Amino acid sequence: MTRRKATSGVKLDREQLLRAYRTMRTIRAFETRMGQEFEKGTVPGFTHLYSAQEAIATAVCMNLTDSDYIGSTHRGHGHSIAKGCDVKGMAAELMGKATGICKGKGGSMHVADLSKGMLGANGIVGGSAPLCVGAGLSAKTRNTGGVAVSFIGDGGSNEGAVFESMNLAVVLKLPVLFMYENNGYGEATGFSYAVGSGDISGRAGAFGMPAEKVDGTDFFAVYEAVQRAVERGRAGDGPSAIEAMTTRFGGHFVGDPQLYRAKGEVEKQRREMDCIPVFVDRVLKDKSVTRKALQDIDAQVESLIEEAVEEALAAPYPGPEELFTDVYKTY
Amino acid sequence: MTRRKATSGVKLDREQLLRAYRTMRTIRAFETRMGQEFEKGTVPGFTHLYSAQEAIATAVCMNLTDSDYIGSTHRGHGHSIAKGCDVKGMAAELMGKATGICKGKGGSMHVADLSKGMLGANGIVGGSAPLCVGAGLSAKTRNTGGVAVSFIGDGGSNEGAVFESMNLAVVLKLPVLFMYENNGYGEATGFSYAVGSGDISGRAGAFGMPAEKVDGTDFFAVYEAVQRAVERGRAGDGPSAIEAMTTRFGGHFVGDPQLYRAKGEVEKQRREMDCIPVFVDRVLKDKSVTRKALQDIDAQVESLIEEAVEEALAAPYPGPEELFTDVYKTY
Amino acid sequence: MPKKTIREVIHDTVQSEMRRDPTVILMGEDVAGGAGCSGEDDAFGGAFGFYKGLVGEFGRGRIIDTPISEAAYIGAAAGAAMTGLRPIADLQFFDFLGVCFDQIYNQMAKFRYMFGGKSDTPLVILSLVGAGLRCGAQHSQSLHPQVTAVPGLKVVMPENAYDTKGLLLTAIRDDDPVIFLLHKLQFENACEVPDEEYLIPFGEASFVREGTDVTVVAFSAMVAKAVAVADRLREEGISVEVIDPRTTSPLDEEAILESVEMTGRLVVVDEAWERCSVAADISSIVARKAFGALQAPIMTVTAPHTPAPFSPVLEDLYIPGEDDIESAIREVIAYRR
Amino acid sequence: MPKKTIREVIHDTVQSEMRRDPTVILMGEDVAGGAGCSGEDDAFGGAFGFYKGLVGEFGRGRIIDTPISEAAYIGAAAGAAMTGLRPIADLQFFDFLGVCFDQIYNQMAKFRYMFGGKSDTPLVILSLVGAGLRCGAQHSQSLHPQVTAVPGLKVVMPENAYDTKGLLLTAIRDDDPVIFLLHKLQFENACEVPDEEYLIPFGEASFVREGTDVTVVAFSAMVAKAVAVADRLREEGISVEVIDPRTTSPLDEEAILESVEMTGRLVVVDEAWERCSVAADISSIVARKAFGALQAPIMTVTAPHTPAPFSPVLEDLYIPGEDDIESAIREVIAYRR
Ligand SMILES: Cc1ncc(C[n+]2csc(CCOP(=O)(O)OP(=O)(O)O)c2C)c(N)n1
Ligand SMILES: Cc1ncc(C[n+]2csc(CCOP(=O)(O)OP(=O)(O)O)c2C)c(N)n1
Ligand SMILES: [Mg+2]
Ligand SMILES: [Mg+2]
Repeated sequence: MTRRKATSGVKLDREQLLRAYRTMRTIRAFETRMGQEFEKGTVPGFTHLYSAQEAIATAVCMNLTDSDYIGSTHRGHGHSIAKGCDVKGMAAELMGKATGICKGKGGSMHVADLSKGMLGANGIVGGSAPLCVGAGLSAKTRNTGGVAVSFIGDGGSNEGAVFESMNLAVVLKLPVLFMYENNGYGEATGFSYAVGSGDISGRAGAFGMPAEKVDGTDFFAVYEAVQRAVERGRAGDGPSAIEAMTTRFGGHFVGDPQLYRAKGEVEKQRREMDCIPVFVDRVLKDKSVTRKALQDIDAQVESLIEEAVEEALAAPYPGPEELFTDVYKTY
Repeated sequence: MTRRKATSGVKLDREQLLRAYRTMRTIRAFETRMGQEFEKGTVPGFTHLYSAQEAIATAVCMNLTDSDYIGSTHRGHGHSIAKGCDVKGMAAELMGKATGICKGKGGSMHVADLSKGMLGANGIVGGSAPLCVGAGLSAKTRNTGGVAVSFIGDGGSNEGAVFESMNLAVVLKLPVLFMYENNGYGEATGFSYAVGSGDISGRAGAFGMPAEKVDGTDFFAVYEAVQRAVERGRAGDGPSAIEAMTTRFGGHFVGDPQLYRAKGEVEKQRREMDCIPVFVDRVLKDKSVTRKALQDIDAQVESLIEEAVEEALAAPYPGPEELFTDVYKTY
Repeated sequence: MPKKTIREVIHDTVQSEMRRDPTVILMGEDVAGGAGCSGEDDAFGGAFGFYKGLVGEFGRGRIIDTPISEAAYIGAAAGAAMTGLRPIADLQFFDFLGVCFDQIYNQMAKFRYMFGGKSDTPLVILSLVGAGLRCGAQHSQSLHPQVTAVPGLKVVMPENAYDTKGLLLTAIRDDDPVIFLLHKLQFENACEVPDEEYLIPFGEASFVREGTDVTVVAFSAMVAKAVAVADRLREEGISVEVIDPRTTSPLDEEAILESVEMTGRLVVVDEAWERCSVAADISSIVARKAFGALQAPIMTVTAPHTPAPFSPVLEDLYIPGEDDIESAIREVIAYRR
Repeated sequence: MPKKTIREVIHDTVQSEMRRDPTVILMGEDVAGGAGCSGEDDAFGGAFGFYKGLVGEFGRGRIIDTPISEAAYIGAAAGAAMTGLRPIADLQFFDFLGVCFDQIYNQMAKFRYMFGGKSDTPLVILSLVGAGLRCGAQHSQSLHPQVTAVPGLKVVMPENAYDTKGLLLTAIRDDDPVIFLLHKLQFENACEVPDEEYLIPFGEASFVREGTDVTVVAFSAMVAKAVAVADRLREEGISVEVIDPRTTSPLDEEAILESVEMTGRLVVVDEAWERCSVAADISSIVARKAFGALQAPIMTVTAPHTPAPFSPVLEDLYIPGEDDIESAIREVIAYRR
């Protein structure tokens, strides 16, 4: 992918820019630290890190409020943080602690907070697209003006449930955004192999909705495209699709040796496709914010993550009775 | 739909034209009679008739041999007859008789004859698309030069398994034809409602394969398009899609009162969109065949169907031991 | 009291709940019908006419026809349920479970648990099970064990119009996903149904016949057969208790165990295939929890381990029949260690 | 004799069968890996490395990476099987059953029957079941009852490398669809495995321990736990027979019934949820067919009726453990009517 120039149509004020930066930095710091904790053995199971894709979740969720919805994937930490989930609760969740955002019962692949409109990470590829169609239907039926965003990977774009969902959203003219994050890989398979047409947004467009491709390393480009889509949704004009071109700095999961990537690929991408320095360069050049303001955020983020991890490590595991609760409301 | 002129690029010899006519007439006569038998109560269950769509199955299967495959739908009698399944065996099958093509164990929705490359009617909408991809993979792997054709309705075009199948066939570059029969209805729902984009072939094309739309009432138009697609497949150039615009002269099933169709719609379509008179006009005008030759076929078809029904009515039901056989080869 | 068919009860109950609660919606293939067509709206009212007329009253915004894409619309029902609606999703035949099963057992069933109790998913999937329509192997299945097994789901299998009303009201108002399964051969069955609202709680069996010699547990279309046999045997002096659990999940174990404690003999009837059926499940519960009371083998009467055959003569053999139930009862009655 | 892990056995067996029979192919997500990537081909060899190296030998024409679209490729495996190939389809986790179940129970399982015996569908779906990986509710399920129930499918659940080889050979050469389920925690387990070819027939249980006081039926990851308990109890003088049916369909009823006829006591262990489990199924068969021999309630030891929890402390409670098996055994041993 050739990197496109950051666009400049969007006017975000200083506070918004700092918020965007804080979110991206929080995600990056959270993921980096969780990768380390995983390697230390304090985070059990599988963990899929979002590093490299921060601009996308951040740009999407800055267009949303708590009464909008997102549905996420197995790689859901970034989406969750951007949508406002409590970072401490997330750290504890990943460690299976009672203080976790889901009481430790969900784990990395099931982080959720419905009060924030975060309908859950999802361990089933493509699994959340229908749910987001339903959330869009709910917003439309209850006339809340809300929209629903379904995050989908390039690999997940090939799942039947996702295709069906696009058609259903078009037919019912629902306020849904199909937000494809094309990081080039589904596990160890390249996007260019797995998507027969080589073009996710083109395929989405053929379902009957506006679809565009954007540079996913450019926060502003994503923000603008999402803004258009969300406005369409709120105005009752139906669904949209966006394909954001990005990469993945880590393996599919923590521990993946990534043999399928040429030597040096990740290093090169880290230099050229890191959305955070791209954002920083831009806002400093614009003089929109000061370096000092960004550094303050860096420090705050570091200490937040440190605190979150420490509290999570110290937190108790759920009691044995928790095994049997929350299966039903009544049974 | 505006009816397009019959095309004229295809050169079929007299024998082929008569074969096409015989097939179409056989399907029409079979369906008409089965509808009557159903109403008399001799055909149990649900029965979905193919009348109006004969040109499509016929044109497709005249491009195929026994080492090519087709996968069918709940509306499978026409495909079966066109692919060479024994009409007597089919009549007996629909009546649940021991002499049925599947020993009476399958019924209308499961007519199959693997020796003819007919992989089965299918009671699950969209269910046969993956099977056809597999048959195409088999042909390619075994290097037989064979192709596989998946018949799919306009309603069925919205099923996830169908979308996935198109992508998979493109990725593996398989000799598969996705043959969409757009008869305007999926049960009581109009195609223009259920297909969000209003364009099945355009959507198929966006999966990365050649896709065209043809007049499904014009045998020659379908024949030509299929010929191109089958040649592509045999040449190793991968899958194709065709959307044939057609109609349905009967209800979704025998007995459907069709309230969803305006009064007079079917009558008008019978006058204007009947593929059999369209074919006859054309071949008589061309002087390719004589009216007498067609009339001979009519008579032969009538007596074949009469015989098939009589034999089927007289045939025995399967013995009770048949309940337990054919579950496994060995168990 | 007015007599109503199950079909009418479904219609009236969905209608009254939609009037009462604006968050109740109905979605599925042809639940109205006629969309994008030249003829009448409300052309189908569901594949079996359950919902005929509702689109006229509630409009297409609440009676929602969907394309043929079960994973999407069943999943959308779940997504809508998480976010403030109470959808009823019509799945024409439960045989189609296979194209949307992920949304059922991996998604809706697990949300409450995975999310630490912080979500409700109030939706009803209404569908049909069973054989007898002469439709062949893909339209004649009894796949209720597949969902009864799944924690987080509730499974309702009413046998008559009265129970259907009370259970459907409970289902629509329940905050967990409910699989509501009617039998394909039964929805024209009628009985007296009060006009007033009444809710039947889940997990409460109905004692359809009281008896002391043998307990027969049967549900859905099997209840009527069990009752017919019970009534016949009563004339011979064999006293058969017939229990209809009405919901397979939750299951009223207590009722079954109590009855077996008294009769010492159990026959379980289930139209599902024998392996891993609800019949096997109930049998196993009793063999564990009421063993001391058992005086005879526990008989299960189920469909055989074969796909459903098309041919009527074979299908009639395939479906558990009164004769099968009767001989099972006779066998446990005659049993002496 | 060489020791091999289950992972190695899978690799070697698939390799030798692919050498022997050119119609055997392997397909699934990342069964090779690296397609469309800048790095190595053969990057994954399956999500768990089972097939590492095979793409080098057989090429991408026979080791086929698929997009993430299980309905399409599992169905394609069935279509290929109907038409002359013998595919092995890798489904990374059997938890993903829900997105391709239709192709399994409505399609491949029923073809032979629906088509009047006139088709073979020789394919193997190889997948992983079970909890213990700390992956939460959607990646920890034991969904084998869902397929054991289905006529037309065979279901294999080996517990060790030796059995895996013999059963996988049988599976690949079988003309019916076979669901071959390994346990997620077990594929690094090693034991002695002969280099020569040997086939283990389906439906033949293995007597892992002989004993006379109580019969324990366990399969997959539960066998090792049952054996550990049996060996411990033997020291106390309690003689436990441990039977591993190895295939849940067909099931070696005879072995189980014979053993219970002798011991009079049965405990069935299954990692599936309790409702409609294979444990319940086996219990019900015995309660019907060996009732006269039973001297105690039939105990089932299963996962509870809850989704699998993520937190390790809860997951350890969720999975049936040795202590659960032991107390079930003690309960039936102590039982007096
Ligand atoms: C239905 C299903 N199939 C397969 C998997 C295994 N799996 C987990 S993540 C993944 C790759 C997803 O790729 P993509 O959608 O591009 O997301 P990314 O990992 O790049 O964020 C696969 C195959 C799954 N979890 N669910
Ligand atoms: C998975 C599935 N969903 C729903 C049905 C019920 N059903 C049978 S045929 C049909 C309509 C199919 O429409 P279309 O594909 O256009 O085929 P046509 O009937 O026009 O030939 C439906 C909804 C089914 N059999 N399978
Ligand atoms: Mg990706
Ligand atoms: Mg149609």
